[in-house]
This record gives sequence, C-alpha cells and structure tokens, in this order.
Amino acid sequence: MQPNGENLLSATRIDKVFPGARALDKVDFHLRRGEVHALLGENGAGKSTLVKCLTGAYRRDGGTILLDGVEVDPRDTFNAQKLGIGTVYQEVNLLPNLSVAENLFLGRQPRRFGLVDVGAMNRQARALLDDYELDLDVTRALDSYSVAIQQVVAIARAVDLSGKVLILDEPTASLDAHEVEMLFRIVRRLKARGLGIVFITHFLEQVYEISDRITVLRNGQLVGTRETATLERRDLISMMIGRELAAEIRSAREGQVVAGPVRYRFENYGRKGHIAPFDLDIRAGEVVGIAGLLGSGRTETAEILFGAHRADSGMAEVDGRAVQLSSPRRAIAHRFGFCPEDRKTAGIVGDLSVRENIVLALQARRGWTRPLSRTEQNRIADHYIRALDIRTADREKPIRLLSGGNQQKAILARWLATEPEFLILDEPTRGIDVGAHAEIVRLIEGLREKGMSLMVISSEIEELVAYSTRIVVLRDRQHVAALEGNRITADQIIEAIASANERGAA
Amino acid sequence: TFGSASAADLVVGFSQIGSESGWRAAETTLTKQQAEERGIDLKFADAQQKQENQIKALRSFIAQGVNAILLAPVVATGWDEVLQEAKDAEIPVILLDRTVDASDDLYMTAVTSDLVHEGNVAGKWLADTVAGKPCNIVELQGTTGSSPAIDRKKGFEQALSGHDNLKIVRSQTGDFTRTKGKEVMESFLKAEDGGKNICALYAHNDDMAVGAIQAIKEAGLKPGTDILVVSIDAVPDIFQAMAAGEANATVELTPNMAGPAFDALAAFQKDGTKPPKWIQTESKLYTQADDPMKIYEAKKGLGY
Amino acid sequence: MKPKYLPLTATIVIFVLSYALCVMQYPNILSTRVVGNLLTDNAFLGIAAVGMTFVILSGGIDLSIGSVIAFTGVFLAVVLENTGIHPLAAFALALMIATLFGALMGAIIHYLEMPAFIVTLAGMFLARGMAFVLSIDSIAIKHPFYGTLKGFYYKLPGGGRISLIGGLMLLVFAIGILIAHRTRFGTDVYALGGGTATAKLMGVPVGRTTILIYALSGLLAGLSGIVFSLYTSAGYSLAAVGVELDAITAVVIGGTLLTGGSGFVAGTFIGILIQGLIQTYITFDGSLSSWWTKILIGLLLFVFILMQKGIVYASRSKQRHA
Amino acid sequence: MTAILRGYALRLLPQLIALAVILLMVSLVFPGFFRLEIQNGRLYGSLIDILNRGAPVVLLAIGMTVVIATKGIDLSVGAVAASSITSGHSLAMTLVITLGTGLLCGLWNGVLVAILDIQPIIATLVLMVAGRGIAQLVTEGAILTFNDPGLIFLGSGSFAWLPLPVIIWLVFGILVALIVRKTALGMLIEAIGVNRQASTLSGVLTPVLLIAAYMLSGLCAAIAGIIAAADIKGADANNAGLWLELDAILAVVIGGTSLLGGRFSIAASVLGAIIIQSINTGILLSGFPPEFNLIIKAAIIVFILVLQSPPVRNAFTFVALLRAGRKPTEGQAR
Ligand SMILES: Nc1ncnc2c1ncn2[C@@H]1O[C@H](COP(=O)(O)OP(=O)(O)OP(=O)(O)O)[C@@H](O)[C@H]1O
Ligand SMILES: Nc1ncnc2c1ncn2[C@@H]1O[C@H](COP(=O)(O)OP(=O)(O)OP(=O)(O)O)[C@@H](O)[C@H]1O
Ligand SMILES: [Mg+2]
Ligand SMILES: [Mg+2]
Repeated sequence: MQPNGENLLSATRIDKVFPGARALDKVDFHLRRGEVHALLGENGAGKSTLVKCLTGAYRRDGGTILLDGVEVDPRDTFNAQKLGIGTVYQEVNLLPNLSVAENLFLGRQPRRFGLVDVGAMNRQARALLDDYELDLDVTRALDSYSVAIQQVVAIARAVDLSGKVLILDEPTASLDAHEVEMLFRIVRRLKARGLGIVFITHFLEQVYEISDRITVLRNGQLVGTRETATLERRDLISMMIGRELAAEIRSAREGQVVAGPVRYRFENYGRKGHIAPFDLDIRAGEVVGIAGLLGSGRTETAEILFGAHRADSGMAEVDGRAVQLSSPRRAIAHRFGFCPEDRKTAGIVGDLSVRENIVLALQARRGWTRPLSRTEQNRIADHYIRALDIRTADREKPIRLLSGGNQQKAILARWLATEPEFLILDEPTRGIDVGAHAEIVRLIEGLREKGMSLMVISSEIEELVAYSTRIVVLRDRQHVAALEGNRITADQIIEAIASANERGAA
Repeated sequence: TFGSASAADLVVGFSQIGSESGWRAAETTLTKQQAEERGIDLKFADAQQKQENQIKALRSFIAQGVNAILLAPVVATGWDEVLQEAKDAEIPVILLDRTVDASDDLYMTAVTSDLVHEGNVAGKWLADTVAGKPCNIVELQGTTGSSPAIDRKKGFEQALSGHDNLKIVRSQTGDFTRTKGKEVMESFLKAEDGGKNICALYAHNDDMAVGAIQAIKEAGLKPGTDILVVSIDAVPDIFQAMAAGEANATVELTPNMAGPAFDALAAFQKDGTKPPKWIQTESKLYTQADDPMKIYEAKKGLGY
Repeated sequence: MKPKYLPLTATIVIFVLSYALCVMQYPNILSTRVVGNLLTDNAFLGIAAVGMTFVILSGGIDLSIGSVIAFTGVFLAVVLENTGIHPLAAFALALMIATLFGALMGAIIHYLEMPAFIVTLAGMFLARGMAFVLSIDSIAIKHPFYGTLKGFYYKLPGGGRISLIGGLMLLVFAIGILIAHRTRFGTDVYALGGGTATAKLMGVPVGRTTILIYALSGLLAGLSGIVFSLYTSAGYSLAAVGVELDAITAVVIGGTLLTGGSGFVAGTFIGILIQGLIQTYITFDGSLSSWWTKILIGLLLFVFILMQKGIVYASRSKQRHA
Repeated sequence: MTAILRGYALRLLPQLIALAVILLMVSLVFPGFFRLEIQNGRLYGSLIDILNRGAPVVLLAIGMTVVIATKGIDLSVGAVAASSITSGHSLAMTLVITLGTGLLCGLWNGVLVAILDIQPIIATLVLMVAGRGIAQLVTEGAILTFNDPGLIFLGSGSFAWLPLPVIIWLVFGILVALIVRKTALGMLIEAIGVNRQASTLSGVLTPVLLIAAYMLSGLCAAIAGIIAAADIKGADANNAGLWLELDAILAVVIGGTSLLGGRFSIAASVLGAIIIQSINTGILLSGFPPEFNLIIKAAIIVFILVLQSPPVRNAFTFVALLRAGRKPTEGQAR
C-alpha cells in the first residue's frame, strides 16, 4: 500500500433528490491517487447515484467536486470523459448496433483529413483488446458477442478513457473468475500508474482482494471511510446494513436431502444451435444447481425448459405425463416459474409500479377476465415487499426507479406470488447486497424444504454448493457432468468445468 | 372509315390528376370509353394529385414513344420544361379540363371549360334570381390553392360586382368533399343566426353542396327555398336534389373532354389540320326547370 | 459477408432483377432517356430522403419534409417575384430558414422530450400553413437564372441527359454516405439509434446531435425544395404532399430499420430507384387503374419487409449453427 | 372511491384546462358559441356540433389509444374507415360486412405486428397505402349514395336530445374503458407496451392481446367509417378518413398517452379528440380566411403539446405535490 495521501478526486456534501426519494444526503467521498477505493452499501444505498453525480450523468442538487484540487462541474458524461474520468455504468452496457471498434472509440475516433480513419481505428481497437486476451473481429456488431465479452469491452473502453479516474460500477457481476482475475491485473497496473479507481461490487472477497480503502453508504448517507486492511469483514457488514448479520452467509448444507418423487423429466431435450440434447430429472424438494462458464449454455438450458425457446428434439414429462412446453404460458400452466438473468430487458416492466410488476405473472395466469382486486393486489405486493425487504418508497413507484438489486427482488416476488412448483432462477443473486444475498439463499432453502423443485443458475460456485442438492455442469452448450451428494464441493465443480476445457474465445 | 383505321395504331398516353372525386372518375371512365370506341391504345397514369408524378409520367410517355399525350394538369405552373421535351420528340400534347401557364406553342390544343366562366354563370344566375333583393351569400370554396377554387371564386365575384344587393358574408374551404361541405355549412348556419341571415349558398362543386343541403335540413330550414343553392359540376346526385327541390341550379362541367380531344387528334393525324388552341366545352346551366330526374337517369351510369 | 450488409445486398439484387424483368417486357426502359429521367425526376425525393435516412437512423422520424419543400418553393417564388434579389441569395436564405426550422424541431424533441413523430407532425402543419399564408396561388418563377441552371446538363448518348438536379442528388448521396460512415457525427447518429440513454452515458452529445440531425434534415428538405422549384419553375403551396411517406418508403425499402441504428444511406438510393422503376413500369404498362397503383405499392412494401425479415432471420439461424 | 375519482380528475386536468381555454377563446371570437336550443327533437348548437363532428376522430382515437399503449401505432385507420363501404344490402348486412371488414383489417395488422414481428409503423403503412386503393377498387372511385333510412338514422338521427353519433361514441368509449379497466386487460396491455419480452416471459398472451388491440382499432375505424358515410348519405372512398389517422394520433398524444407505450387513458384521448375538433370548429366559426386554418391549428396544438411535455409537466406535478403536501395514500383509504 503506497497511496501518497493526496486526494485526486474530492466530492463534498453531494446531494441528490429524486421525486419521492432522497438518494444522496450530503455525502463526502475522497479518492486518492493510486488507490482502489471500494464503494459499498446495500441495494439502493445510493452508490450508482453517487457515481452518476460524479460523472455528470445526473445533475447533482448540491455539493462540490474537486479534481486535482481544481473545482470541476462535469455537465455531462462527455465532459467527464474529457476530464479523464472513465466509467463503466451498472446495467447500461454499450451500443449493440455499433461495431466493437466504434464502441471503443465512440466520440474520439482517430481522424485523418477530418474524416474518421476506420483502418486506424480498427487497428487500435485490436491492440487495445490484446490486453484483455480477447481476439475479436472488431468490425462486427457488438451484439454478436456474449454479455461477458460486451462487459469486457465496456471495461476496456472505460480504462482507455480514464486519464485520472476509473469508475467501475459492478463490473464483475457477469464475469467469471478468470475474467475477474484479468480485470484485477489491469486495475493493479493502472493503480501503479497513479490512477484513482472507484470499485463498486457486492462480492466482499473481491473487495478485500483489490481495494485499499472502503467507503460505505447507507440510505443515501455516508457511514464512513476505512482502510481495508484494518476493517474486519464482520464490521464492514454491520456498517453496510446497520446491524449485525444474524448468521454467516455460507453455512454448509444442514441435514440430508429429502428426495421426493421425480416430478419433471426431460429426455433428449435440446435445440439446435442453442443447447445440445440432454436428459434431466428433477425431483420434488430438490435444488438443481447449474454450473459452467459464461456462454456454456446455462441460460439456454433454462430458457428451453421454460418454453422461451421451443425445443426441437426430445420430450418433457410432468408427473409422468408428456407435456408440450412450447411457450412460457404453457410452462406457467404447469406451474413453472422463471427469473431471467437480464432483468432490464427480460425482467422488469419499467414504467409499471412495483405492485403491478409483482402481480403480473399471477394475473397473466388467471387470465384477463379474472382481475385481481386492487385490495388483493395491494396485499400481495405489501407481503412480498416486506418478506423480501424490497426498498421502495411505496408500492406505486415505477419499478425502473428502484435500484438494480431491488428490481431483482421484485421479480423474484413476481414468481413467488404465483406459488410455482418448479422455479428456475437465472443468477438470482447477481447485483444483490450481502444481506439480501443471505436472505435469498435462505429463501431457496426454505422453498426446497416446502417441497418445491428448483433450478438455480449461478456463477458463484460457493453459493451453488450451499444450496444445491445436485449440480449439473455445462460446457460448450452440453451437459457434461452431474454431481450429487458429497461430491458437491467447489473443487469438484471447478474440476468438472475445467477438465479438458479450453474456452474458445470467438 | 379511313380515320379510325389509322387511329387503330395510335398509342396515346393519358396523365390523369387522380381519383379524388366522382367527377374525375367519370372523366377517366369516359376517356377510356372514347379511346376504346376509336380503337386507340390508351396508356393511363394516375398522378395521385401530385404534379411530380405527372411530370414523371409525361417523361415516361416520351421515352416510350407514344403518338400523343393527354394531360389533365393538376396545377397551371411548371410545365414548360417537360412540354418542351415532348415538343422536341414531336409528340403532340392536348390539355384536358385545365390549362397551363406556358407558351401555347408547347401544346397542340386545350380542351377545357372556362373555370372563371363557370363561376360567372353561377353568379349571373343568382343575381338574376334574387333580382335586386338584398341577399347574403355563403361560399364553400374548393381545396385551398387549387385552380378551380381560385377561378370559380373569381368568376363568381365578377358576376356579383355591380350588384350591391349581393354580399358574400362567409367563405371557407370545404375541400371539395361532402363531409367538409356539411361540417362547414353547419358552422355557417350557427354563425349567421341559425341561417336566418343566409339567402344563398354557392358551392365550388356539387359534392360540397350535397353535404351542405343536409346541414341546412338538419338546421330546420328548407334548402332550395329558405336558402338558394347553386353549385358547379352537374354530377348525378345534385339532380336528385334538384328534383326534390333542395337545390336550385348547377353549372355543368362535362366529363367528356377526351371526345373532342380525340377528334382533334384524328383530324391532325389525317391531314395535319391544326385545331384551335382552345376548344372550350360548354358550361351549361341546369335549373329545376330542366327535368332533373331525366338527366339524373342519363348520367347515373357514367361512373360519377 | 457481414450480416449487416445482407439487407442492402438483397435490395440491390432485387433492383437489378426487377430492372431486368422490366427491360424484357419494355426494352425502352433500358434507354438512357429512362435512366436520365429516373435521376432527374427523383432528384428532389432523393435529396430529401438522405435527410430522412439520418433521422431514421437516429431512431426518429421527420414528417415535415414535404411541407418544407412546398414552403421553400413558395418562398422562392414570392421572393423572386416581389424583390430584385438574385436567386442564389434567395437560395441561401431559403436554406437558412429550412435549417433553422429543422434545428428548432430537433431542439423541441430533445429539450422537451417530445416524440419526433408528434413534433414533426406539428412542423408539417406549420410549414404548410406558412406556405398558404405566403400565397395560395401557384406562382411561376420566370427568373432567367432558372433557365441558365436548367441549361446545365450532360447529354448521354441516346437522348438521355443527366440534369443539374440529377447530378446534385448523386452528389448529396455521396456526401451523405461520407458523413454517415466517415465522421464522428455519423457514428453518433447510429449511436442514438442504438439507444439514447446508453449513448448519453457513453458521452455522445445527445442534444447537439439531435438538433444537428433535424437541422440536416431541414437543410436537405430546403435543398430539395430548391430542386423542386427548379424542376417545376414554380412555387405552389399544395406541392409535394406526402413526400415524407415516399421518402420513408424509400428508406425502408433500402434496408434501414425504422427503429434506428441500422441501415445505409446507399440503401436509400436503391430504394429511390426501385420506387422510380415501379412508377415507370406502371406508366409504360398504362392499363392499371389508379387504385391499382396504390394497392401495388402497398403490396410491394409488404413483400420487401417480409423479405428483409426473412434475410435477417436466416442469417441469425446460420450464425447460430456456425 | 372519492380518492379514485380525484385521481382521475387530476389525470385529466391538463386536458380539461386546455379544452376550457380553447372554448373560451372561441366564444370570444364568436359570442353565440355556448348557445344551445332544442330543434327537431334534439339539442342544437355549436357545442353539439363539436361532439357530433368529433365522432370519427373520437372513435379512431379510442382504438388508437389501445394500440399506442402496446407501443404500436396504426396508420391504416383512415384507409380502413374509407373501406367500410358496402351498398345494396340490408342495414344489418351492411353493418356486419362493414364491421367485419374493419376487424379483418385489424387482424391483418395485428398478425404482421404480433406474429411476423414487423414494426407497427411499417406494418400499418402497408394497409394505409393499399387500403384506400382497395376501397376505390370496390367503389370504382365514385361516391355511392344510399337511401337506407336505418343507415341514415345512424348518421343524423338523434336519441335523448343528442345526435346518434355522439351516443355511439359515448357508449362505445365507456364500454371499451370499462372492459379495459374492470378486467385485467388494461394492465396487461400496458405491460406489453412497456416491455414485451418481459411480459411474454411472465406468461402474458402477448400475440393474442396485440392482435386484439389492432382488431379493436380496426373495429373503431369501421364504426367511424359508417358514421362518416351515414352522415353524408354516401360512401366516399376517395376522401373518407383522409389524414384522420394523424388527427387520431394527435388526439392520443394530447391525451397524454406516450407514443412509447405503457400507461394510457381512454377518457383522456377522447378529450384530446374533442380538443382537436373544438379547434377545427372554432376556426370555422371565427370567419378567418381558410389559408390561415392550418397555421392556427398548428400553433394551438404546438402550444398544448409543449404544456404536455415531460419537463413542463414535471414542473406542474411538483407544484401540485407541494400543494397536496402528502403522498397519495388512496390504497389505505379503502
Ligand atoms: N431516476 C430515479 N428516480 C427516482 N429515484 C431513483 C432514480 N434512480 C435511483 N433512484 C432511487 O435512489 C436510490 C439509490 O439508488 P442507486 O441506484 O444509487 O442504488 P445502488 O446503491 O446503486 O443500489 P444497487 O446495489 O442495487 O445497484 C434508490 O432508492 C432508488 O430507488
Ligand atoms: N464464445 C462465444 N462467442 C460469441 N458468443 C458467445 C460465445 N459463447 C456464448 N455466446 C453467446 O452468449 C450468449 C450467452 O450464452 P448462454 O446464455 O447460453 O450462456 P450462460 O452460460 O448462461 O452465460 P451467462 O452466465 O452469461 O448467462 C448466447 O446467446 C451465445 O450466443
Ligand atoms: Mg447500483
Ligand atoms: Mg446465463
């Protein structure tokens, strides 16, 4: 640790008020030269808002910002970029319709005779991505690449833009361990170069691995800033949630698995180009964890089971009877539920209220002729807002105004409200804070104990180990292994994923 | 005969304005009929009210090498260049139903009625009918900016000048349509004390008059008696109204412009007879005295 | 081939094929006269459609261009009739007004967060209304300079000619292509089409770009109005009704997505040619009733959309299999 | 209940104010504007004219609202209104054929949008271009005059002192609003409009609802077509519904429904349509020369839209919230 103590970026008494919510309340934040500064807090604490105020994406309502001791007032993100602040925002990625190179150099394309020099731009883009061990066709549209690759490109852009400050808002949420490692290497290098780096995440290990100092926000207020080395994890968590966390998050699985009868059977189930045909049995009271690298076909597996994509081979049985799962509706009729991983495009219905988002699936299943009364809707919504601790001013707030993690919880509530018998969760804990994280893990356990069948996709292997009764490992869009009983350990899973694995980075 | 035999090889292009009204549909039908009778191969192009489409069509006709072109121009200006091209290609052009603002050696002849004259006939009839009594007139104009709207207004006003007893109290556009004619008439009636102030209605076409007649009836007045109705075109429906005593007079605009045009063309093909520069069709005035029902029956089948 | 070029390629292939079909039936369609006419007759539409392409690429729409064309024409006619101003000065003035008008619409769209559809719809009423107020008559433009301008053309063998305005359209397309693909502004336009919120966070000056896009569309509509006034030697407030729809159709046929973010200026050129070809064919045939023209154009639009859907779908599934 | 009513009034407040201001302005240039009297067994006066003349746009706006709520747009309504043309059949037959045509057109649009996944603006552009052509093909471009008393009654009859077209749109509008709001349809449609993918994944029958929305719009267009035809006792394929789609879209936007889909209000759209008609009628009554029609209309509409725009609106709501001094709690009130 060698931060030279000098403040690179100083924000004092930052205020931000949204209609109906005070997101930031006189928050101070100081970033030193050559440090990695973790910004932590629960969902909705105001982390993303603070970042956006710093980069001019939001107009702050009060407070001053000093960069290198000089007062600055970035009017917009372009302005911030010019000042040397590069940012990866939460949720928002890049422009899917532009090429990789254009995304990297948007607004600063190399020019010759006043015209964009496309050749030079593509060359520079390739050189830039070399650092990230990505060998892409940079002239292709960004949306022909996976979410993970897009995220890396976003990071590469931000890093390249950050002359002085690099801000990363949950950059690792959709990265695997290998990619996180790579990112950290780059962060350390930038740090050595004297940049200040702001790092937001809900993964505490990563915080301890990379950060020098930690600033914690709670309910829009500053709780405090500490040296990472001297802050106990336990203390950090109570700083974040304002109380002691009842139990350590990753308790080992207690008790023996109650193996009910096989309820769902898929045979030779698959879809060309999406996922190779696989066999899968799921019992009542079972949690099937799906492990695999990014792009290994986990989401595709979930989507095909739920009928979001039609299977083109094999057959499905529910309780011994053959069924057609050709659409989500059909699947829902058989009491399936599915929390998609991409909550912005496939999950939330942004302009509708939290209440409507929660009752949506239930109402859809009842059909339009049997509306839930307003009283009933309020009851359901209030119940889950309390049960899942969804932080919202009131249930009529449009869901898009909630913080990322709270949106995720509302979607979970949407499915729980339908009382499903088979629930598929794709990355349910992504972007969720420690407290809520533990709650969701507990919830999964509880649902299983009630006899529900679950399938959970997660990139956090520890977490999978915690609640899965069986683990299916995917590689290259194939189901390659299944682990059961005491074979469910992190090491075994990693070995199954890694064996004979070389990930073909496009 | 000899004339029609040579006409059999004739290819004639016809650039029609569009199909915006019953009258125009009738003109199209009659033109096609006339061509068929004479064994002329008619190339028909509908411009959908757009001059640019008409210019395009004319250019295509020229490129195709037709023997003659009929043009019903949507607007008077802007034809010099393309007419010059036709002239260079030695293709005679005959204007139908409206004229253009171009030097008259660019086309062979124009078969039109005189739009100003039509308005004039209507105005004269009204002046004669009220015979010196004071009379407030409301006017339903055609589509704002279209040449019939401008000219029929002009002609009508000319006929009125010198008759101080006749006064146009309100004038609005009814877009040549029945719906707007009715809507605008309704507001005229409201604005002029329930129609008690209005003695006559002048509509730039019959369709608007037909709509307005309904509005007058719904206001509890008798069209044709309480409010005189005079309009232009002589489409079948106005004769029905006249038979019922609800309309008083209409000025005919014949849809058969092609007949005289083809005749002139045949004469020119046969021995090079140059027709006069303007073949004016008759602007005949019909009133309730002209056995409207009979005319209605005669006109019914013409595709109005 | 990259999937993004597929719709454009398909459009070109279809154009060539249908041209060949037309020529088989009416050999005259191959004549330089028809080719020259295709350029001259569609010059004003093409120029306006370039502006429309930028607007649509950015995810917007501009319904006002037909009215702006009419307004420019009337404005020129009135100015040239009533004052001694040289046409070139009048052109500059008209272009300035049209550009400002577009910029104003862009500013309203951006700052008041109103949908482009509505803002430009109001703009369409307003521009046409201003034309009416200037003059409801069609006014002939008799200035000798117009004659001079019309005298410039390049004679092709076989009687056809590339007129000044036809050449101008080609030039506008060339510049349009350059702007779209070789300037930062061009990329910013595509970026807006990809998502305004994201573009904003990535540092695209959204406000400035939006205003510039509509100003460009206004400028080109103004230029198109000048071309139209050259074409007809007149100004008329009822002129160019519905040109915006023709332009949109050309843009769509050219393979640009109405949702924005994907497409080519060059595609629009092909779209213009295809529309022109259809019209030429219908005139050559000369037996189709007026209403059939509308039905046919509607049908063709439908077929084109279906085809593009098909191509995109096929290329997606191929990509997956690969 | 009163809280809900108050919420409703608050939602419609901008439209109501705009309407009041316009009516006042008209009455300034035309003093007899508010006069109503009974004639021929029905109310008679300029206000009634507005309601009566507004019928086609109101009807189109009702369907358009639902379509726009699904993030769609229906450009074909004018052409569909024009194609609702039949003659020489009995009244019942005419109605069946006409309404059937409207539904069929809606089905076509809906299938293009929902199944073939074509952008609504283009999908409906096809019918907008071709539809009028088909209508003209049927009528051969002529105005078909009819004398069926039943049909004429639809256009100019009256009931309970109101012209029948007014009754028709009132009843139809209330019916649609009830169906949409008393069932879950409204919410499901809004969900589709905001995020179609998420709605489908939540089990909403997206394609069916989308098609239904376009069919409703087609039905509205057909009814509007019937009224327009009955009004002039003739079917005019050339001019019926010309540019009406734009007025309908404007009405919806003036009513405050976003073109991006989502939240909608039928009542507000109806008010929007009435506002547009008031402007039209006002211009006619004012006696200005017709060349000023467009510019007056455009200026007023721009003014209303600017007042409606999110930034200006937000400023208003902010003030309103300050006044109310507390958060809405109607939920608990019950
Ligand atoms: N545009 C907005 N309008 C209204 N309220 C907002 C808006 N954006 C954020 N908020 C509110 O501000 C608070 C802070 O949100 P923010 O996104 O900063 O949280 P966060 O700390 O990043 O949470 P997460 O870890 O879930 O991403 C939340 O209560 C949220 O509901
Ligand atoms: N190597 C690759 N190159 C390009 N695209 C890829 C690659 N691998 C996967 N993809 C794309 O990325 C998307 C993600 O794949 P999928 O959803 O099956 O993976 P996953 O294991 O669920 O990963 P994630 O954790 O990101 O959801 C797929 O649509 C696939 O087409
Ligand atoms: Mg956040
Ligand atoms: Mg996944």
